[in-house]
Amino acid sequence: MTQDFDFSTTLGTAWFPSPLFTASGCASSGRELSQFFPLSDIGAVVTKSIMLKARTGRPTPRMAETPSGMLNSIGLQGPGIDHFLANDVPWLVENGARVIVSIAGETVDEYAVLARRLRSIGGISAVEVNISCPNVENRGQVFACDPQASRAVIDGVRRTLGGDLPIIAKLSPDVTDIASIAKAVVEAGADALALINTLLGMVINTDTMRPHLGGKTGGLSGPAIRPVAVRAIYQVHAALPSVPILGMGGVRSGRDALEMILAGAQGVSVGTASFSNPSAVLMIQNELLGLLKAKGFGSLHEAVGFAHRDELADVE
Amino acid sequence: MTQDFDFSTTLGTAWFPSPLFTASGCASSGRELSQFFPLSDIGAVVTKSIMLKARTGRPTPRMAETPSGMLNSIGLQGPGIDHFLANDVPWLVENGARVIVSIAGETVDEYAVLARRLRSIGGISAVEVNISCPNVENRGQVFACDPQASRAVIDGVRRTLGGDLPIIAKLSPDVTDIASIAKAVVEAGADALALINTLLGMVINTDTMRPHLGGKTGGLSGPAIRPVAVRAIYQVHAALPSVPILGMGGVRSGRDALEMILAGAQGVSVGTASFSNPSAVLMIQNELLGLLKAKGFGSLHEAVGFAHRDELADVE
Amino acid sequence: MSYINSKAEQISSTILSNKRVGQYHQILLNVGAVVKHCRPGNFVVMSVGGENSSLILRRAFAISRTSDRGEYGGTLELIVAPHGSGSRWLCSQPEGATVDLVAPLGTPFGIPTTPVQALLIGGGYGSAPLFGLAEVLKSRGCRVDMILGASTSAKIYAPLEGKRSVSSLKIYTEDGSTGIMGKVIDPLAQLCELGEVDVIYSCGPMGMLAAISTIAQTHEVIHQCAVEESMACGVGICMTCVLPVLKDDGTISMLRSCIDGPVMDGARVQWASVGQSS
Amino acid sequence: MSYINSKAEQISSTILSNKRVGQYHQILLNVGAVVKHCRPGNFVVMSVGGENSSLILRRAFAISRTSDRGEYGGTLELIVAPHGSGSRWLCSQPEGATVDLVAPLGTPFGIPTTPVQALLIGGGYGSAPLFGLAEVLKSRGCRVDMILGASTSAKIYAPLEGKRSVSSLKIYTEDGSTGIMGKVIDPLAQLCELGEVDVIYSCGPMGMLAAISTIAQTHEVIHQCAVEESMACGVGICMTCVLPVLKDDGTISMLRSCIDGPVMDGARVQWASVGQSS
Ligand SMILES: Cc1cc2nc3c(=O)[nH]c(=O)nc-3n(C[C@H](O)[C@H](O)[C@H](O)COP(=O)(O)OP(=O)(O)OC[C@H]3O[C@@H](n4cnc5c(N)ncnc54)[C@H](O)[C@@H]3O)c2cc1C
Ligand SMILES: Cc1cc2nc3c(=O)[nH]c(=O)nc-3n(C[C@H](O)[C@H](O)[C@H](O)COP(=O)(O)OP(=O)(O)OC[C@H]3O[C@@H](n4cnc5c(N)ncnc54)[C@H](O)[C@@H]3O)c2cc1C
Ligand SMILES: Cc1cc2nc3c(=O)[nH]c(=O)nc-3n(C[C@H](O)[C@H](O)[C@H](O)COP(=O)(O)O)c2cc1C
Ligand SMILES: Cc1cc2nc3c(=O)[nH]c(=O)nc-3n(C[C@H](O)[C@H](O)[C@H](O)COP(=O)(O)O)c2cc1C
Ligand code: FES
Ligand code: FES
Repeated sequence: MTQDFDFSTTLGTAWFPSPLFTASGCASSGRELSQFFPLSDIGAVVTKSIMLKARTGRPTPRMAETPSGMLNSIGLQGPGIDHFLANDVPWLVENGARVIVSIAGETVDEYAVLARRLRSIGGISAVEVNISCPNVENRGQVFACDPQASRAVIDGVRRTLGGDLPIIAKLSPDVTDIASIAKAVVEAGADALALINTLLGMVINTDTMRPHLGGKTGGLSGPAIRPVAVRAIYQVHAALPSVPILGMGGVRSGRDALEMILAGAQGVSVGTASFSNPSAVLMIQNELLGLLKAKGFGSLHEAVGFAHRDELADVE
Repeated sequence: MTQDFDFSTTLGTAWFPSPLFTASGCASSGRELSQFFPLSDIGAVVTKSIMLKARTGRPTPRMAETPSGMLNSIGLQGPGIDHFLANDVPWLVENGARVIVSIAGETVDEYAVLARRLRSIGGISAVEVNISCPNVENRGQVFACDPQASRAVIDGVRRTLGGDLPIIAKLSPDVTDIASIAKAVVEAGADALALINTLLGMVINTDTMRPHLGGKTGGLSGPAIRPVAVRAIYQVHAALPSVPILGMGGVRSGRDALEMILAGAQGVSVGTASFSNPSAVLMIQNELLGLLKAKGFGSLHEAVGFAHRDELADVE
Repeated sequence: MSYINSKAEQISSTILSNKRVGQYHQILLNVGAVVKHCRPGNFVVMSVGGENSSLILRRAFAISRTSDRGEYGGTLELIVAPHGSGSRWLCSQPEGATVDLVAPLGTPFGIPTTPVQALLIGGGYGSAPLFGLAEVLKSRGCRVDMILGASTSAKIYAPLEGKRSVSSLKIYTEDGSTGIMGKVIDPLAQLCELGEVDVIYSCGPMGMLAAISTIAQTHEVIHQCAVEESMACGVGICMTCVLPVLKDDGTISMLRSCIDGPVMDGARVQWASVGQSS
Repeated sequence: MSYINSKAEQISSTILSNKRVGQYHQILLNVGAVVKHCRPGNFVVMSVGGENSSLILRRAFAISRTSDRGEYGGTLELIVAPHGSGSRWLCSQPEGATVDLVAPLGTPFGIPTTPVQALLIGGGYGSAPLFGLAEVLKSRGCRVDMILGASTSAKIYAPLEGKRSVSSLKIYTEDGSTGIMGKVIDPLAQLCELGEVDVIYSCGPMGMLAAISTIAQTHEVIHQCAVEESMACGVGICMTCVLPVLKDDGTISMLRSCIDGPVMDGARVQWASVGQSS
């Protein structure tokens, strides 16, 4: 793809030829997008968060469009880890995609059990741990909203997984202090951070005069949330400059991806933009490459966190 | 304005003929909008947050447009409470506007001092306490992000103010659990809640490759954040059904205002929409009135929280 | 590569004409070679609102008819109801405007290998894909009866040319402004009883499809219906458009109506639990 | 009622013509009676992007010229540089399109009560309001000299008709593609020294205005400049557009350039601290 320019990136020990990834839950199992571009052309496919058992998810309607954004309440519908590892991962590997498996659990233990299943699977580049799920053991509070619970999840995954596969902890922006959650999960053994998951939102249908979504609340994604994502990336990079960040939230152009890289992201996931443009990841990848070159960078690496260059302290 | 329909609302002991207000910081001192509609025609003018001393605010650029939203970092520029009470409030009162004074402090004490100044001022309907300011006594953490600090501020204001003027506590959405902050300030004496202030956001200027705003981070407002505002209103109304809520965040049509009312707001403030349409508050007021009547409500009151009608428990 | 979306292409398409027909807009699009893969029942998704649009999701529309002849090469036609912001934007686009299109998507109607008696039932703009279907069925020697319904006459879409491919056409309106006053399902049980229907093809509101399914099942008539669920992506990656469907192994699965539909076996869709979590 | 924005009205205005002139678009708008209150230096703000636009803020443009005669009644003209999404949208609007406008806004250039020697300096599209100003000054018996500058010839806006109201016109381009190679401030010190300038009126990039201010102050020449700060509202309610300005009482205030400007006294603007917190 490039000669003079080094576009590759790393998250922990995992190496990727490009920093552009799909976002979990926004590329299904990969097959669906492969008609639009070869999955091997992008950095990696992040699979939708998989749970231990098959799940039917939340009632419909599961989406609402909002100004420059959308709400979703899918509720982690999926076939369960065994079916997923038997069917989806092999297909991705055969098709030359680098694979990051996203896992989600309802208890600290469930995450560890999921991690154990991944230990022996070949062809996986990294594990993304989606901790933005309700913790059934703790009043349904979302793991990622509590530093202790977040730490416990990552700790369990780290121990079970052993030292090989990099762990990317995916954080929620719906917290008072995201940097403190970031610190907790890094201490517990996360090699990288994925920022950000969706914001909790809601739409009232003014015809029915009831919550529009079957699940009442949903996750807000898309360009509307980009300023929140950039802020989170910037803050966390300032607090933990050596921890690689996979940035996401409203990226739909090379300019947007560049914004995240300058803020401190080492990779960028594209979610909602793929819904409006199935080739979005590839298009953004090409645009970003062009922009980085035009700005005179010699490598992606040089641009990571460049917006912090005249600073010493944290942002508040 | 109406004959058969009761459009009036109350926040604590304060009565307003209409539920449509300006949002703090989005109508300056009121004079600027009075060319576009008589300020007495809307529910109330909420003044921009005033501090004890005059402040020059944050460096420019102070704004960045974002998809369906904007960031601002004004930094509470203003003339200080004395000048404000001598000049701006009398003008508003003379012009028939109902006035809600928004106050902001850097310490718990400063809020109380501001409240003392308001005690003897005639013509004020309520005090909005903007607690989304950095607490200089506590590492610059925003008051509204900490239940204890929030409680302390409202407690100080309540004691100093005495029992007459209703206190509206304005909360930040940048917290893990907004309902717990709401409970804390209501316990401390807040009569009503204003939801929501802006979300902390950031834009990197990809030309300069530095944070775009002079103040680096800014507050995200506008339609982009409406789903977050509706969710916050819905959650807090579910948790504290008897506490009046002044809703805001991205309202730019009667439909949007209705959404907030159905979610549980008793009044609606319009901020950013006034920048794109100086008569927005009046236009939205007319649209809302029409919608409520068309839906067969006999009063505004009947519609407040109507989206909760088939629920018993909290949302999570 | 996968079989999913295997014929789909993302193209920039020019609006060749945009005519009001009753309460709908008949929009003709230049789509080139893509037309070869379009079958009755397939749909397209389209970006709306132009360059700085706050409407970030694509809108889905059934392909009404296609043509690969004529001065423009491949064209396809949509019948669009101005419903909300996105469809109103599309209806307001002038001739010559370009739109970003992904087509063809979804499962088409299944075509019988032997001549059968087919009943096509359309509600509102749901009639759009039925005329193209009728042509195909007729060319296979089927008898094609059609019943269209809507609340009022302006919501009946029944183009003159289309009528040529059907043996009979009955129209029902709820207000009686055209045809018979009533609903499309009113005559259905009787037609099935008379043994005049081997297969029902339907497209329209979900309530109508559910009602048809019940009657079809009672009379053991095959029912292929094109469902319509809220869709964010149209290509199978978002999981918003799911419906509960009975699978061969007896389990109920939440299938994506964009790639496992829109045409589904009405007998398998669990109509009663559509929209509920299971 | 207040004096602020006291002439401003929010109107729906039709684009009467939209012509490319070099790198700019000359856009003529039908504004009716509003035109009576428009003075050189005033500006308008306009919604951009259409109905479902994600661009939620208005864009500000200086009023270039006005006319209350002719077949359309009141019209005003803007000179628009296609810069980002909003201005590009405006430049792409066809004749007959309507835009939502608030006008007139801001402080106009002050007109001397006695005939003076006025020097008008414009950078890029900053020349737009200067031709209207020149006409007014000329009608008051002033001598009007004009200097325009830009990086390159396509960015010089100098309409033929406009030239009639000025006694002299010098053009500077940085690449020398038109007029003299150099910047508008190059000849300024000398002109001031020769005593040929009583008042400078300027409009253009902030750097240019700052440089003119320094020279004007050295030579004690009055300098009225139209500043350009990032504006969210244009009507004084958002406090985003502030500049540090020295007040009569010796204090420095952050004044809103939309209502206390855009025309300001160059000697009072604290150019060195523009963009800094104080
Ligand atoms: C397979 C399929 C075929 C369709 N064929 C046609 C057709 O031929 N003619 C026609 O007029 N309409 C058709 N529709 C419905 C059409 O997609 C909606 O009317 C349209 O998306 C509404 O968009 P809007 O912006 O006007 O409305 P809004 O209500 O503002 O849309 C908001 C969001 O909800 C989604 N949405 C709203 N209504 C529907 C719906 N009924 N189905 C799916 N998503 C919806 C939109 O895509 C958008 O994301 C079809 C839908 C599907 C799923
Ligand atoms: C008083 C005044 C008079 C002006 N007169 C003219 C004129 O006659 N002709 C002309 O071409 N331009 C003029 N401008 C600049 C014009 O407003 C900007 O070019 C335009 O707002 C850019 O919008 P955009 O969407 O194209 O760019 P973007 O960069 O996408 O705009 C993003 C945001 O920043 C704001 N912004 C960006 N640049 C400027 C700027 N220079 N000034 C103020 N806000 C800005 C926009 O309003 C918008 O909110 C004037 C500006 C001011 C303040
Ligand atoms: C429909 C949908 C489904 C999602 N599913 C998941 C998921 O299963 N696991 C997860 O970690 N994030 C999930 N997300 C969040 C995205 O991965 C991403 O963090 C978020 O949408 C912000 O990025 P975007 O604005 O580019 O979409 C989902 C988002 C959407 C819109
Ligand atoms: C330019 C600007 C200035 C603001 N200043 C204040 C302020 O002084 N005090 C305050 O409590 N909120 C302030 N806000 C927040 C608004 O009052 C409101 O809570 C927020 O903008 C969400 O509403 P909106 O989307 O309608 O603007 C400000 C918002 C903006 C955009
Ligand atoms: S619409 Fe996205 S999966 Fe069907
Ligand atoms: S632009 Fe809003 S105050 Fe000047």
